[in-house]
Amino acid sequence: MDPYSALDPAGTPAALSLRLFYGYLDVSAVVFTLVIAALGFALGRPRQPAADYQEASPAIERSKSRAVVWATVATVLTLLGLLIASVATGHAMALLPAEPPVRVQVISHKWWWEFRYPVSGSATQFSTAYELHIPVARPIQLELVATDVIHSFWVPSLSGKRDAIPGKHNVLFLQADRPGRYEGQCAEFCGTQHANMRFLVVAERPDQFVAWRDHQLASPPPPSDPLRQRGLEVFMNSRCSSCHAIAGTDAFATVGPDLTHLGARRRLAMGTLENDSTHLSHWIEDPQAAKPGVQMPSTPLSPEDRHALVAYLEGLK
Amino acid sequence: MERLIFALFLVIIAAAAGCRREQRRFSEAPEASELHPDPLHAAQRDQQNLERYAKDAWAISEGQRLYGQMNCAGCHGHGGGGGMAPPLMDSQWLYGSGLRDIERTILSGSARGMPAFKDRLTRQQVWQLVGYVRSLSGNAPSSAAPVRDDHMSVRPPPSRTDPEPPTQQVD
Amino acid sequence: MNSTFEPTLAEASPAAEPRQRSTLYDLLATTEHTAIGRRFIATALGFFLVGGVLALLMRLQLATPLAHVMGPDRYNQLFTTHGSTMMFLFAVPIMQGLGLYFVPLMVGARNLAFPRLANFAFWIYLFGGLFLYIALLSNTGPDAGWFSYVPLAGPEHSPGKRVDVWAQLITFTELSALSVAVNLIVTTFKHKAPGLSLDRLPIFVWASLVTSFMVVFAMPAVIIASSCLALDRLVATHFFNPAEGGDALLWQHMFWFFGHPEVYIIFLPGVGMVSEIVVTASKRPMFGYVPVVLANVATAILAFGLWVHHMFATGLPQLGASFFTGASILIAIPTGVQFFCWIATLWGSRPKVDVPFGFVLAFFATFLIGGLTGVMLAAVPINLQVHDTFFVVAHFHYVLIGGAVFPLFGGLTHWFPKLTGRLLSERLGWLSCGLVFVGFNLAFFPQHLLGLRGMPRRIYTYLPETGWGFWNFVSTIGAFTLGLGALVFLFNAARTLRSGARASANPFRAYSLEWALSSPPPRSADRIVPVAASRYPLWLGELGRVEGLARDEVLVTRVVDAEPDHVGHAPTPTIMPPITALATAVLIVACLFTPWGLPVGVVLVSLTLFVWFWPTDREPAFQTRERVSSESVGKEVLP
Amino acid sequence: MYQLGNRARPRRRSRRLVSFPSWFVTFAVWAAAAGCQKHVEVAPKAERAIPASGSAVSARPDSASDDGQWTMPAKDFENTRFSSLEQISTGNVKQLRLVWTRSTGVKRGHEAAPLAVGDSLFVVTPYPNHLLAFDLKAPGSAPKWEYVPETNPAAQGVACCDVVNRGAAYWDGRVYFNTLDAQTVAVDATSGRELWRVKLGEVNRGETMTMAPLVVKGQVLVGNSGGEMGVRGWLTALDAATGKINWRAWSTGPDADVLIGPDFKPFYQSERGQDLGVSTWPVEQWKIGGGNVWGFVSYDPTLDLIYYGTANPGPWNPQGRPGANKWTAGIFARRPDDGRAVWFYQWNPHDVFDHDGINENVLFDMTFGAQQRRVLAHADRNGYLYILDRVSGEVLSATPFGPITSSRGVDLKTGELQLVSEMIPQLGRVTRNICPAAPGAKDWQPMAFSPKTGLLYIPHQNLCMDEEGLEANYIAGTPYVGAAVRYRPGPGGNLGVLSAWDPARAAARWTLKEPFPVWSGALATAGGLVFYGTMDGWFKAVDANDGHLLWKFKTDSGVISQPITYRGPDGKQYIALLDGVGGWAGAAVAANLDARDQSAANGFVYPMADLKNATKRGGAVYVFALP
Repeated sequence: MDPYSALDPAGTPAALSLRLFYGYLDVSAVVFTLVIAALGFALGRPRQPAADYQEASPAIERSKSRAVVWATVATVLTLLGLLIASVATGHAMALLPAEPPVRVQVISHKWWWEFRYPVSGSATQFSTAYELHIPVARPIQLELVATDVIHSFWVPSLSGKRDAIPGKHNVLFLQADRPGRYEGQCAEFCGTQHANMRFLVVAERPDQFVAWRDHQLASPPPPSDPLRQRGLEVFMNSRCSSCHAIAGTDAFATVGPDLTHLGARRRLAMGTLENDSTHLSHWIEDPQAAKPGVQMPSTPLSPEDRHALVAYLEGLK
Repeated sequence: MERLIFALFLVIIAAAAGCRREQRRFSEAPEASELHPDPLHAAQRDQQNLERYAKDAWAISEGQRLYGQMNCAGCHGHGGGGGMAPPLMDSQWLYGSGLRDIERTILSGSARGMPAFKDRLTRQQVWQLVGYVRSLSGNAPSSAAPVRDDHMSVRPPPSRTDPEPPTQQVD
Repeated sequence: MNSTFEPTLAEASPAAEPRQRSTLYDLLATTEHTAIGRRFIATALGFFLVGGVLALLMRLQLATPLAHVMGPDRYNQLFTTHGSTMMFLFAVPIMQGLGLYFVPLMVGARNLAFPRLANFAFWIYLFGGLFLYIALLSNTGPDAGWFSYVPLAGPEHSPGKRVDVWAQLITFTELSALSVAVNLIVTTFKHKAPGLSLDRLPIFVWASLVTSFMVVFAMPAVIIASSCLALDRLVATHFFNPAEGGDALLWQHMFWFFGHPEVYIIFLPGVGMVSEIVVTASKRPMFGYVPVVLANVATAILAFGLWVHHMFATGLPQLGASFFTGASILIAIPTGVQFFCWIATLWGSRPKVDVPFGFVLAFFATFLIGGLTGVMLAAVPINLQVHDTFFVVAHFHYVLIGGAVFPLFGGLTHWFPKLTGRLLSERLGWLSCGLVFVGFNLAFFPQHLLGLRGMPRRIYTYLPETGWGFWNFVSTIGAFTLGLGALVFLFNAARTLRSGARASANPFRAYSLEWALSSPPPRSADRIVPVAASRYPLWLGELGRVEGLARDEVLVTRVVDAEPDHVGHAPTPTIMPPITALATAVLIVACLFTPWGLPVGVVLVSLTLFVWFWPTDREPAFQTRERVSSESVGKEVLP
Repeated sequence: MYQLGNRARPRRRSRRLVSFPSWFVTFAVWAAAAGCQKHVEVAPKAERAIPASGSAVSARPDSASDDGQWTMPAKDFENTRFSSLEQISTGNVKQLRLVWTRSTGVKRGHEAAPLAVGDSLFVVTPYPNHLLAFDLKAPGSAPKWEYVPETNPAAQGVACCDVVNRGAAYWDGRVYFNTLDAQTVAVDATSGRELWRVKLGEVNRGETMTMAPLVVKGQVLVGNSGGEMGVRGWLTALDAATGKINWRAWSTGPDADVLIGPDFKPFYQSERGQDLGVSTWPVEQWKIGGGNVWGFVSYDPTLDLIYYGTANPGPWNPQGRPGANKWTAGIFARRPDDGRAVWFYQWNPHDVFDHDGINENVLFDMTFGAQQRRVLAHADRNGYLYILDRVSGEVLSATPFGPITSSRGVDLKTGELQLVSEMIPQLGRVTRNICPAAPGAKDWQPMAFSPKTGLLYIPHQNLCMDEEGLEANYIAGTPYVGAAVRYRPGPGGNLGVLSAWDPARAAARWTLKEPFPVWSGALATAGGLVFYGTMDGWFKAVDANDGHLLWKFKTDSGVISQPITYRGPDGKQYIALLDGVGGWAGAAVAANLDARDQSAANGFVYPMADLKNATKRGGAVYVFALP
């Protein structure tokens, strides 16, 4: 299974698109063969070499015209068929969803993805980054918000892309038919780090999803061991806390991703790095090395402090 | 003859390669020197960088971003007109108008309640902010000063603001 | 029979005197369309080379995952400059350059309608190109993509002058393109040789005529758009600021209203050349001349009705999207018709398979693929998946290189004798043709797959896990092969210029009027204006000639039937066009740095224009002279 | 299109009220019979225009029995700011002249009310919050003593709206007031000696105190400010003698913190439920949710309930905090003894315009519909004048007293404010012409209520705004607003209004337009006069019945303070007032801000650009009397 590919659909819209694509591909293959064959045939006809200009005989001309007219008619019909297929597929995709969808707000920043559950209502809301968890076989309604420039939300295995445009309210429906992890990324050029603006869609069984959500709502327990306590201090007293939030602490900043459950995420820096203490440590020390131009500044810390900080962050499961 | 002219143009272009206008420095080399600063070297570095950043369009725009993200705008106004804190777009500077003065104020705050950003920003970010703050009062080259952001327009563009001759305000 | 191939004007008019030392003044002031056209072509090829180098650098960076050839900032400047170069500094200018050179020859005109304007166009174009590359080398290259989407390209997210450079590059090149377009239109309409009525124009002339009209309609849109962008960036207007009532999508509409026709502006002259080469090679009249011409016109009209298929992902209403799907699919029909007519033309002939024809064959295979993927892109559901991925990159390279660059190489080979008076080496020609064809497919076919496997455009790096490494590596190899092929082609040209075999007037026994003149053609003043008796003047009927035109006179004919209308004075050389171009460049560039640039620049430009247009008694207004009348010409035409 | 007319339902009620004068009579008889000394019906005087006006108030003893002092900023627990001294009257006010004046030594916004106790006049200045005691027996002489508290200058940098103080309170020989750096101080009234000083908040987290304390049953009630800095609001009761904290009631968070217990009986369904102070916020946001208590506190001795408003939720940009955001922008009724909440009503659920609910609540009784009710009147920032049943918290009427585009009215069944959805600020888009603006149709500046005319005298402003929501980032000790705003004058072009409001008919009797917001409190006297000051430096006396200007005096600097009146040691009636322009509205001058930035001082500098020409910074006491 290829988590990046549109050729390996795991969701209804993607599957429909792919089916249509293969349809077009077959037609194209036939057309290509026919045209090239005709061309080859035309060239291959052994007649006297065309040294000089010659009038073709009216009869041949007439037959040629007939051929061209028919070919054109055939083209028109084929294209008509393709058009109908396309529009039909488009409608089939638009029909989703039948049941009330799970609504998630997707907020695109330079250069990271924020996901807010649920979109609204007085129910308690939480925010996470990089990982978009969804229940399988449920339509998901994503409300795409752009905070700076145009970004485009794309999960090849699940659905076509949809732009998040400043000043415009865009909605995208998703549905994962089978559990799994699907890679997503920003598809619209959005500046220096466009390349490293990935995210991960984790489709899980409804019960797992609910469990995950409740876990997200709960603040992680305050650090018990001295090392991680030190880590928390470092976090609060260094640059970290002026951009990042961690529930249960006094860090409420919203410039960077919410780190409340950082330890539980599969990758760092929008999928650029493995999520382990070594990478995290390097990332904190010099983010510009991994993501030149990223808005996160480097945070020089004494080795002990960085060790403590990393221990604390990695512990935020 | 034609060839000659084209050759000439090639030379012109090649000459341009020399100048490094608008090169973007994503991180300044010796960040670590903040831990064990060699004061002399640091001072020189700061002065040079301050001057460079104060005329660098990209650095200034990064400063503009930080001005919003670090809540400078909350006190000093989105356009630098002031609020809880003094204006930054006028000619009066309570704590000095020099690049180093502004840098110092941002780093260590003020007695009147401006928080110190020493621990919240890298030196580079502070330099970027200094550049932006200077641009608010028209004291940045108009080719580098910000024009407008994609938000509510609350003031004439800094790039079109006439420089305010700085004066020390006695308050 | 052979007689029909004897160039009937060549020996009558003195062959082009060997390059005599021309002073700098002659050089700048020239009104020879051949000189101007040659400069356009040479400059465009130069930019093609540079743009190609940029592409190779990018391919190096993408050859392997997490490569460190360059950083994102540099990469973004590179692909933006690459795109802008190929679109604005190569494709359009070279097609127009060929037009400037060949349209007058093919319609039997002595010169362009407005040779001075053409001269102006060249210098504006050159200055624009220089401007862009000076910027790139000084690290101020535009970095927001060749379609500079706002708000990324707006004042907040693109600080500094980088995007301003792009916006002004547009102004430069579009100014040039428009000047050439009106030139070609009027030349085609009013300076045709008597007898060469509209229905006798060579297909290439038709193509360049249609293209010129597209330029006239499409370019203003992008000039307005880029001006709005410049205003937003320089004086804080809010055209594209949603917060203050502007609209970010407005930019995309304005841009693509130009951007899509742009593709056909590049591709129609290409197919025009294909027709010329096919007819020449097959020694048969173009089958379905009228349908093919109509197909060109239809393409031009439809091209303006499908820009939205670049914007499906922005979230449009279903119905609107379907409409544009329909329009986009529709445009395949005229293209199909042309394909069928070419095949029909070749059918039953045994064409001489020379290098130009080789490029045409390459065109057939590749452009067909590009067209078919184009149809896929028109379908919303597929588009939403492959939009902004390498699939699209592959698609438009197949369309533009397959549909325009291959024919262009073919055309250049075909017309090389007429351009330089020498014959290209067949061997090297075939070598380059083969390298280019193989390299091209190796470079771009895998990109279809990469796109489908989720690789977005414009990323400067990717992770090993993605599994995109292999095909990217292949693609890079292909790219270099392609580059090699292009080098061989240019080497061939350069070598031929020195030591190529001298060409006769009509080495390929082609049919159209340019072949009636010696290679290279004589200076416009020395040319004899022919009188065409058929659509294939060198093949059918006697080639008449207009008598009694003084050296400094040009014949103006009627639009449709090309009957002589009156005689005009040929514009004399003047230094003013380059000077005006310089003033205009000052205006355009200075505006970026100070608002004073506008008033000062405007004054400069108007001054130069005053001098340029100041009436002199050397040039009396057009006058009709009874000596040349339709009758007198007609006598000579009629057998 | 402004919704100036009354909402349908309230008007019907008031008509009914008017149309049954008999009810008034029965009520009067009942009130008299009741004989409870708190409810002596004040016989309608001849000048009362509409005898049917159905209000009777908790009586001041008439001028004879009025002790002639002014011991708390609002004069009385009921917050009427009415004095029954009538020596200065409509007839003779023209001769009113300045007796003495003296600078306070501070040139920032003076929002405080002086206190007149015995033969001393107490004045608390803006930061650095000096307390001056003047000897009324020696007019114009230097202060008897000046108390200078130890304060942290950093407080100036985190005070949202100039470094103001809204006054002190006198009780039992002590003067109580708050310092900007979140301390409460008790000073001996005779010696000026500091009795105790307690630090109640963290300045470097943006916490300040500006409100005037109220002393109830031996407890000093104080609250904090800092709604623009993500400070969690509270009201605290301190032991008046020792300064030790008796209880603290938070405005957000779990019921335990908010002191919500079994006997919490809000009138409306929407206020009932477990820990609404947590569940109506995104995860943990209540910890920085605002709801500060910086307005005036009222007290009803008979019901033994205190009433106070809670301020806006933070940040301004509402998109970051979906939910009703309890218990911000509403009113609490609590037991003074232990702070137990009795009822709550939210003026602005999920407030989206920085419409704090802290405006003062004036207590009086009136016949409403069929029966006579104990009500409180509250002119909210959202532009509605509310009449609430102060026993139950039911909304009896809510009538616009200024131009409103942001809402359609208040549904009296659910108590819900009906917002106009198009007017809710959006992220990254400018919403235009929101009326009233963030400072509201009326801000903190307190109104007065005259039982003689039965009218409320509301000093307020006429502002609309454009707002764009921005991403708000929380950094402790820095602003937490997330909005760009600019204000402009509402319809009519005048920024300020003084309205005489007839609660019985739920309509304005008369209104006076002022070029600048009327940012000063109002004072009503039995002499049939209403006093107020303007920001361009006019101190005015108008006829309480028809608003005719009877007398005015030009002060050095603009007036944003609360005028008072008292009977001096010599038995004469005096009027006292502080000048000194400033406050949020006057920041342009007080802090010398730059009006080229339309967002300066959260948008308030822009419409006030002319103020710099109209007045200068200053700060002085003025005392007036008849010759």
